[in-house]
Amino acid sequence: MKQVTVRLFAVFRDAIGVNEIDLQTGAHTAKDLYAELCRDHRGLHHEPNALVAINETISDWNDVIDDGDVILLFPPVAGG
Amino acid sequence: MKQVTVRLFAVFRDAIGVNEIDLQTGAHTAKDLYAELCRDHRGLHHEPNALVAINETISDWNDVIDDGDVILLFPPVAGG
Amino acid sequence: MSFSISDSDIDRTALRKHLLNRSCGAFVSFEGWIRDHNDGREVLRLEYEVYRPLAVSEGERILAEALQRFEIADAACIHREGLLELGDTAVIAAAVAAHRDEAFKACRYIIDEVKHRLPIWKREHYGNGEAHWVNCQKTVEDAKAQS
Amino acid sequence: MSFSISDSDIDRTALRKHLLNRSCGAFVSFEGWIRDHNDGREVLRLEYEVYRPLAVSEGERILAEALQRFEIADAACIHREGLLELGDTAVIAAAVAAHRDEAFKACRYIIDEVKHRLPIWKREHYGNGEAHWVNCQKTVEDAKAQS
Repeated sequence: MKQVTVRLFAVFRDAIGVNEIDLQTGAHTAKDLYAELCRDHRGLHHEPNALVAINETISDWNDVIDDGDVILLFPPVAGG
Repeated sequence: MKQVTVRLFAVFRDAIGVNEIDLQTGAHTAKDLYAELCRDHRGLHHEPNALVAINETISDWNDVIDDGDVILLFPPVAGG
Repeated sequence: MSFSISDSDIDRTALRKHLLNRSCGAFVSFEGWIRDHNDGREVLRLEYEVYRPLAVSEGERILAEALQRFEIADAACIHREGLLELGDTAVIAAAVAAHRDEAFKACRYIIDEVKHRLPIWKREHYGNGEAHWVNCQKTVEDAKAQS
Repeated sequence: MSFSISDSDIDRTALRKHLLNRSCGAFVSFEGWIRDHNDGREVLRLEYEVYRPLAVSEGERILAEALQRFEIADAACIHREGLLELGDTAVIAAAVAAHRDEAFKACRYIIDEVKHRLPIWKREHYGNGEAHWVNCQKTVEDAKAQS
């Protein structure tokens, strides 16, 4: 198990009601972690165009997460 | 013969040194008139991208000129 | 080259002055304005949430890409955050070049990338009191209704 | 819709305000600036000669065409005449639309047509004291040398 911090933004934060979660997870990739969170938190849902950043770097959903990582879950962006 | 007024702009005016010429001409079209002026006035020359307006309307070089017409000879434009 | 996030009115005069360059003949700018409708709904105001650290680094990367891809001398972009009213400017992107073709292409590239890549989220407030996050398949309200 | 010829500094703030529209999300503007070089020669200043009656009617026709061809709400253009210095704005063209794609296309269309169709002539003044009319195959000086 790894200890990670997940930060949530915009619709994801509003869905759960908190902007940060510390959790123990067995998830291998960022995608696995997102799926786990959707299972465990009512209201959080899969968004096909969501983005993920690991430790302040925009990353791939298949990137592996490590103990101590900070994972940013970005709902679909809508600048401009 | 027709009596017409020719107005010259920019490089054409500078080439002849006057901005307006009243003349008697046998020219049938605007193109003929331009060719006649190039023959009679040193310095005036054929510009492939020159434009012509007859009586304040942008016209075709093959348009016929009539007695009393005012012909505007525009050298190649360069706005902007 | 300058990218920034602003929590107050965008100063377009300063941005233009920053880009003024006597070797440039063409200046193209795009402004995104808050409009009163979207997808058939009346919009009253908008809220932009920005994750600044990544928005700034990604915004700077987009400008650097534009400078590499197009024959431009300089480019700049400012994006708002916070609550915006109708008619307010949400974003401005601009490029300067010797010739207009490259300035148009670069300006277009910058705003397209900004809209797709920056961690910025837009929440529309409607006439009926509702508010939805834009671009999301499900809104929080929808999600709650299903739970 | 508004086209004009101006013999003093272009007021871009007024032009923008004129186009402000709460149903529009996109504003694209192009500015043509006097740059310090052209075709490898140092340019000191520029002179624009405009035949106003036809420049205005043709300019208005171009804006009307843009409104017909593109999904824009409004468009405007101002062109300078007279003597301009380096860094001065010679022309500004702008379009507003609900969406950016149409605003970009319309703005580009307007400036392209303005440069090709309006009876406006540009005379460049160079570092060596010479001045030439732009776009002409022969300049007056060339013509005189040959005569």
